[in-house]
Amino acid sequence: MAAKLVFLGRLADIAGMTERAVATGPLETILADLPPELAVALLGERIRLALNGELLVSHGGIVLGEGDELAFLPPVSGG
Amino acid sequence: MAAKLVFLGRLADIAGMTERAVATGPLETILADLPPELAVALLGERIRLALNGELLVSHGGIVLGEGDELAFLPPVSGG
Amino acid sequence: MIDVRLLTEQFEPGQFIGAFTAAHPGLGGICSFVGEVRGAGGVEALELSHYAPLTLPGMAALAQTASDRFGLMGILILHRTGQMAPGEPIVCVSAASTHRRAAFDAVDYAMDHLKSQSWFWKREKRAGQWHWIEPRADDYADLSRWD
Amino acid sequence: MIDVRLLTEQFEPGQFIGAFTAAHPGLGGICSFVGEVRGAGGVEALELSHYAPLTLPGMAALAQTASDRFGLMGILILHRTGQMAPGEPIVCVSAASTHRRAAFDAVDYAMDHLKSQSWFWKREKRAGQWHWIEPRADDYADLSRWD
Repeated sequence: MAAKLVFLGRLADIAGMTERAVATGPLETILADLPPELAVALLGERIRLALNGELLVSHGGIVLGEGDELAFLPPVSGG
Repeated sequence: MAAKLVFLGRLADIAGMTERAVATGPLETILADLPPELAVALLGERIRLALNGELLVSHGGIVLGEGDELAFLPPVSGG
Repeated sequence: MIDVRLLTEQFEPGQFIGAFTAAHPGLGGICSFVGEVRGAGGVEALELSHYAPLTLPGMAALAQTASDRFGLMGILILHRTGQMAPGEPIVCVSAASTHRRAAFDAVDYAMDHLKSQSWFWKREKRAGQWHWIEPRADDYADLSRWD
Repeated sequence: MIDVRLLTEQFEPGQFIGAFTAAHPGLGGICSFVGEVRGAGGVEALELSHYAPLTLPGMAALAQTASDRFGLMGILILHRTGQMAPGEPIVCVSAASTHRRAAFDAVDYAMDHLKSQSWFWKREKRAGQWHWIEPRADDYADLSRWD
């Protein structure tokens, strides 16, 4: 009954951690339980999402199930 | 009372040697003493000349003095 | 041969390039680029974080695309992660080809895509403080050359 | 640092590139190209002859021109002469720069000019017979890119 959020780049600074276990369920519900500053940052226009290692094209209607890993990816700064 | 001719690339094959001591004097006189096949090859349109390590812009009126080195340079095949 | 690696420790590019070269008998030429951490602007350290499920597959896909596009005999892509000091190598790309131009273009292409499209996040330490690095406009301009 | 050498014996490019890299602390990147003798077409050996009073000064002038044109920190140009077997390195060019693009362009530029304008004459041995190699039209086309 747990899923995982992963925070990359500056999002890890805002979260104060690189990943966080969360209850399963709709993403909106999960975000509502986070500190508001972090939730706002995660919903930023330039943040991309990857669910279980696959980039998401649409960010709507995401529901996390048992063992799912959702990564929040800010713009990359390159190699 | 000797100068030197240097033959590069295929000209060395035609000459049968890479360099040859010659008497000083006008180039025409020197060439006239060489085997005709070699003289013709040395006068080829695409052959450039270098006198004592300096490329010659004009091929007319060359007179070799004591210790001069005249090199015959066919088109390079590159590095 | 396609050889793509994320390295967590300092590495010697010449060792990898030497082995990569030896693995391709009959090549005409090999072009290599090595990028080092720059110390300009008072940078004391650089840290690269990545997201494992995307980063290495992304680099492997880039290597395959470059290999196909330029008809390479092989391509090597090495990238550091973690914390580095100025002067340490951070990236190494080598391409082996029967044609010089293809080797050059492949490394150029791979570097442009690594710089702008790979899943790395960089921060640098200046005066004891860490600062995240934003993408540079130049990187996008470089990338558009290949469209 | 400008380092230009004609080498009469087989060499290990990585050793020269490693020393060249170490000589330029603070570089952003280093681009290198190594060309090897190809064995395609039944080539058993390759021989490069040169004319000492022109060849090395010509390479040194090319290195200086490339260094100035692309604003390099340093450039290394190594070229073999004499007889070589397929697989042996024949040429090695490295450019060190604070900018990746400059390093790439400088090596590309130097290779194009070495291939078409340097004072080398090549012959290759096939089936026991030596054959002189004429300039390739491609080399001139490559060169015209820089005009």
